[in-house]
Amino acid sequence: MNPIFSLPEATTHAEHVDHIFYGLLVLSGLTMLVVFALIITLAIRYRRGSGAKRGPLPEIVSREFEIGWTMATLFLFAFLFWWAASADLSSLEVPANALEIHVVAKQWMWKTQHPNGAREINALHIPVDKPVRLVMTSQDVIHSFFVPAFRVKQDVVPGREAEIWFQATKTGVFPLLCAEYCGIDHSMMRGRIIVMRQEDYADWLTQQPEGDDLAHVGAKLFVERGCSGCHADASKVHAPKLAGLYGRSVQLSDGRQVKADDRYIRDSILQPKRDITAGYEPVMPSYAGLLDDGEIQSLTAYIRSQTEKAND
Amino acid sequence: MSMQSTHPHTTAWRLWRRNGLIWAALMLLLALTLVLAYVPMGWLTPAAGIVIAFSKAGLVILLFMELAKARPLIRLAAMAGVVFLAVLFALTLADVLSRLAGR
Amino acid sequence: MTDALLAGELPFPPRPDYLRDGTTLTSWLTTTDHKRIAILFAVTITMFFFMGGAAITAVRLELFTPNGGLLSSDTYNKLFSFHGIIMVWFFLVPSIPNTMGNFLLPLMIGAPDLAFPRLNLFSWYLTVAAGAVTVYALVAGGVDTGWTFYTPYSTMFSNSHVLAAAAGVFMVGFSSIATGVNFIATIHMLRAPGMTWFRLPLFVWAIYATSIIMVLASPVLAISLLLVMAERWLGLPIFDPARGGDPILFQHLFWFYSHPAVYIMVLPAMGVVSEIIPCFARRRIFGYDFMVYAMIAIAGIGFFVWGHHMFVSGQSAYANLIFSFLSFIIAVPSAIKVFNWTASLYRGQISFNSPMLYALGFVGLFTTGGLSGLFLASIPVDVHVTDTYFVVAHFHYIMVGGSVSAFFGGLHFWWPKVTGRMYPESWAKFAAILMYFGFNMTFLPQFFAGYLGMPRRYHTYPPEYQIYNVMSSSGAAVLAVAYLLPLGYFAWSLFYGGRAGKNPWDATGLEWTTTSPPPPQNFDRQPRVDRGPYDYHAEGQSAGLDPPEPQNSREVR
Amino acid sequence: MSETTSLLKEPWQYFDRQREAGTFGIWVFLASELLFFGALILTYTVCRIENVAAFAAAGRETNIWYGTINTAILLTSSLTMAMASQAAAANEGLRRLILWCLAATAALGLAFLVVKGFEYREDIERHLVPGAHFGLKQTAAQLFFGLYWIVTGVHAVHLTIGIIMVVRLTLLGYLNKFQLDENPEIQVTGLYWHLVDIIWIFLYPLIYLPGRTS
Repeated sequence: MNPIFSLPEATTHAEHVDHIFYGLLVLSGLTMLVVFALIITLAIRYRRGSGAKRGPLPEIVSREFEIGWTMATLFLFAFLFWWAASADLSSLEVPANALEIHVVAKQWMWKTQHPNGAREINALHIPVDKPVRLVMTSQDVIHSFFVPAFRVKQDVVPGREAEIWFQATKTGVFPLLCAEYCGIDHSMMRGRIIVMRQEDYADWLTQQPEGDDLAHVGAKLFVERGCSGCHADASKVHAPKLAGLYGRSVQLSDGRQVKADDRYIRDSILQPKRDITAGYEPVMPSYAGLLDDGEIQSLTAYIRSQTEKAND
Repeated sequence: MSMQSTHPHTTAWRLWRRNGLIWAALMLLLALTLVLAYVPMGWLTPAAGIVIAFSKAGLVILLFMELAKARPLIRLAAMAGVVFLAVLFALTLADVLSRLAGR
Repeated sequence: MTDALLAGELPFPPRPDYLRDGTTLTSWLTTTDHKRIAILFAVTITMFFFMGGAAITAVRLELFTPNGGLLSSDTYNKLFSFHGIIMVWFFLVPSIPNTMGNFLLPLMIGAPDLAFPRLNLFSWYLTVAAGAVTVYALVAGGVDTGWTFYTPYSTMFSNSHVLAAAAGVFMVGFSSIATGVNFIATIHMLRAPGMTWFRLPLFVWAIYATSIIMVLASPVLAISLLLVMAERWLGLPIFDPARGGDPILFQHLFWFYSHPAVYIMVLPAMGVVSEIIPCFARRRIFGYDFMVYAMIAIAGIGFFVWGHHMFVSGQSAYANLIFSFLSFIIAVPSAIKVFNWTASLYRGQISFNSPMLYALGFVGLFTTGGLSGLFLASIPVDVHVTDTYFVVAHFHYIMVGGSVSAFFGGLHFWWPKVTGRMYPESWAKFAAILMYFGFNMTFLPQFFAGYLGMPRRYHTYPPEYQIYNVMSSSGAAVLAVAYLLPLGYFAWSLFYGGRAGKNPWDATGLEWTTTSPPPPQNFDRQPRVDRGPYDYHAEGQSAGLDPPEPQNSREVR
Repeated sequence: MSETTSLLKEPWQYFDRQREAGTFGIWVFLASELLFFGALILTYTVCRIENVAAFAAAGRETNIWYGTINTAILLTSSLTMAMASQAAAANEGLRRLILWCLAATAALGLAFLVVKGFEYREDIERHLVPGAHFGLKQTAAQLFFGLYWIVTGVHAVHLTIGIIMVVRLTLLGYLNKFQLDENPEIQVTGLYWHLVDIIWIFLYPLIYLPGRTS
């Protein structure tokens, strides 16, 4: 658990946040010092009946003073905005080689799943010095994935996917908390992020129970739920084939071009009539309510594995 | 204060003619918006419906509610509502549209 | 020649003042006199203030130890939700506008009453009815959604009395709109002859800016709660993610009201402080024009910044940047006001009566609260500290440190005018200082707990945050005592307080030119204004010790 | 000026000042009502942007004839209301004209509610009420109809309030308890009525016109 008085900086991003935080702290401290000192000295010096000089005021026209400190404050705040915004923008781009982990938030627990299928409850083992991308969704209400030591927080809204990434720089165990009020046991919805050296992480992964990975689960679902009836390569039904689909840009019937990524596949499963592939009839039934978010992630992993198999 | 300069009937007739014209314009716009709704013009169809709605609302506000010749203070009050509603629409849609585009 | 002789000992009292003009209960419950309605509001919000306070006392006791044990998690959630709802909508929003604003607005602009007196009484009845519905929600089992009613928890997953609480807040929204319309019409239409816009006291400007926000923001709150009620009660799915709804849309609608609402709470407090500081420093306010522009700017830009509550909610990065930039811009007018209050002390004759202590306390605490707002406006820091105790400390510094201190300052400043009695000054000073230190003890530790990552609304918390919670809870005990003291000596002063004359503080407002307590129609003759509001000394001079010229000086001399 | 002193109310000394305040007050209230319905229309807009296909499919299910007739009714009621308030403002003793126009406005308002009632009955029969046995297959269509019931319901409530105010004016005017000429209450009621009409003008294309082309 982190010591009482200081919070460890456990990710590359954490340092940026702390620089801005301490910068603002110094600036605010100075401003408060000035305001408090001014009030106290003026209050004492010009208390009722004191001997301080009180003749006509110096000819400083109050207008110049006002405009002066208004502009000063404006430029200072504009600089602060630029400083904070640049730190925010630089951390938006997800590095390509990020380790992708699927997180499902449920009333009062965190379920995490590694690419090879290893599943954990209220815990997440990750390698150090390697970017990790979390693809998160919620099954009921809004939760918030918050790791103080990583300076990372992201609301997990049901019905859509939230995505964050970070790169741990320190090994150790860091608390994971839920930061968005989500009901009775909101305060019990806590977990641990265990950052390990790369080799330890690899060993740990192999020892996990050989829960078949996402792609296998996806393959089974692909058949069970009847997707293969139309979309399997061998099927005679006139439906878009999925081999080599992932990552390709798809020509839609209303002329738009869309990249076939996770979100495109997810929306095509839940609302097939939204983006109809050119040259096909909008006959696919919607699976909203029939497939939960975990199953959709497995199907997406299966479709992606089809593309990787087709490429190599 | 209310000396009978004009005969009441002429005033009544003048009011009927003025408001009747505005009413006719409103009815025409209603018919137009109904017809345009069936003309497939892609995104132009809903846009036409909304533009005509704005024009009908404009007629009612400026002429029926006589905002056109109201005191500047009244016009300011009306504008305040419209301006802050526009702010609500603009910033909320800025988020919603960029969220949809950003996917 | 003290005023007491003039007002008190005349052979026959010329006419009963508004307090003694009809003392039956029905005369109070059917009054359209803005002064009486202000007192009705004062009694109502004081009751709600102590109800909300009781709820949070139990919460603070629970947080004394990491695992608590005093309250179950469900009770804890219902108590902090009740604290939020009551304090925001039934104490802070009506506190200064509906009590001091109601009482002083006609007096300060030289009017006999508000523009729509019956509408004024209607908004009091609406607040009482709304309060009854909200308290019913608590008594029947409480609401556990927090004061923010976030969907889909409030619409689909909470099985507490969300409908009753949302209905209560829905109704009090319309009371706010009615008050706003009333004040705006009064300030435009009923100013005394000679009272031009730039001769209005800053308190009237503050109430004007607040009323604009009340009128234009409250309807959107009413809609967001109406949609929650419709989804819960009639099953009409608006925010149901499975059926196309967008929970983030609710947050947009809610925060479009709730951020301007924090300016509804702090602007009147700024108005009160801008009246108290010139009076006790015997100095004209520094930069009157800029104070007015700053207030109007806060009211205007306040509608552009609500997205900074949603940086981590799933809002697009593009919208985050827009809202972050606008949030930094709105900090500028607040900074101007702090500089102007401080500059107003220069070359003054400052006396430290209790209203002045509250006002200076306000400037200090509001500065701290405002600066912590800068942290929340910058996205990377906000991502780390939002929804933690850092945010709780920020908004309590502005709402409790700012608005409640100024409310108590205003209460002490105008108490002689409202009741005609003086309160015991030494007790009042002690209470003011105790409140200042009790407040800091309570909320300063929360900044540290927040940065170290303690989330808000936690029934049990990791043990490493205990030291901060113990400090905060003990500070809360001191603060509670500081809030109870004024209740005591104000009640005492009603019966045993010395008689206050027309102008015990030698202030310059029009309200100090009529008797205290004022007659039912406020002024014997319609005052004619011939100078600006804070004429404590000649232009370009430092403060003087002799009583100042009131705004309708030519008539009085 | 003498006959307007009967209309002078409490804090005012001059009648035209009181009327100006009344008009200004109602316009400020109408600005808040604009925000009230504007937020509802924003909710509709965002939901429609996020579920374009479903809203088109659901829009096709609404009965466009009921909608068009209702719009025509409300526009006509705006005409009669404008006539009444302008005739009152003309202050030329057009008492019969004012009373007839007020009565016509109230009647048209009731007609709107009756037509709306038929439409609601038909919607219920066609299972257009969001819930378990909802008629259409797109799930997001339930969102359209959720908004449909709320928006038209809230508008109907505001219209009912308007009808009550107009009926009160008509009765008081007819029974001569109430001086009609230059009476600010007629103008205030008229402005409120026009707002209710403007809201419907915007609701019409949003509810009845989507999805008509495909």
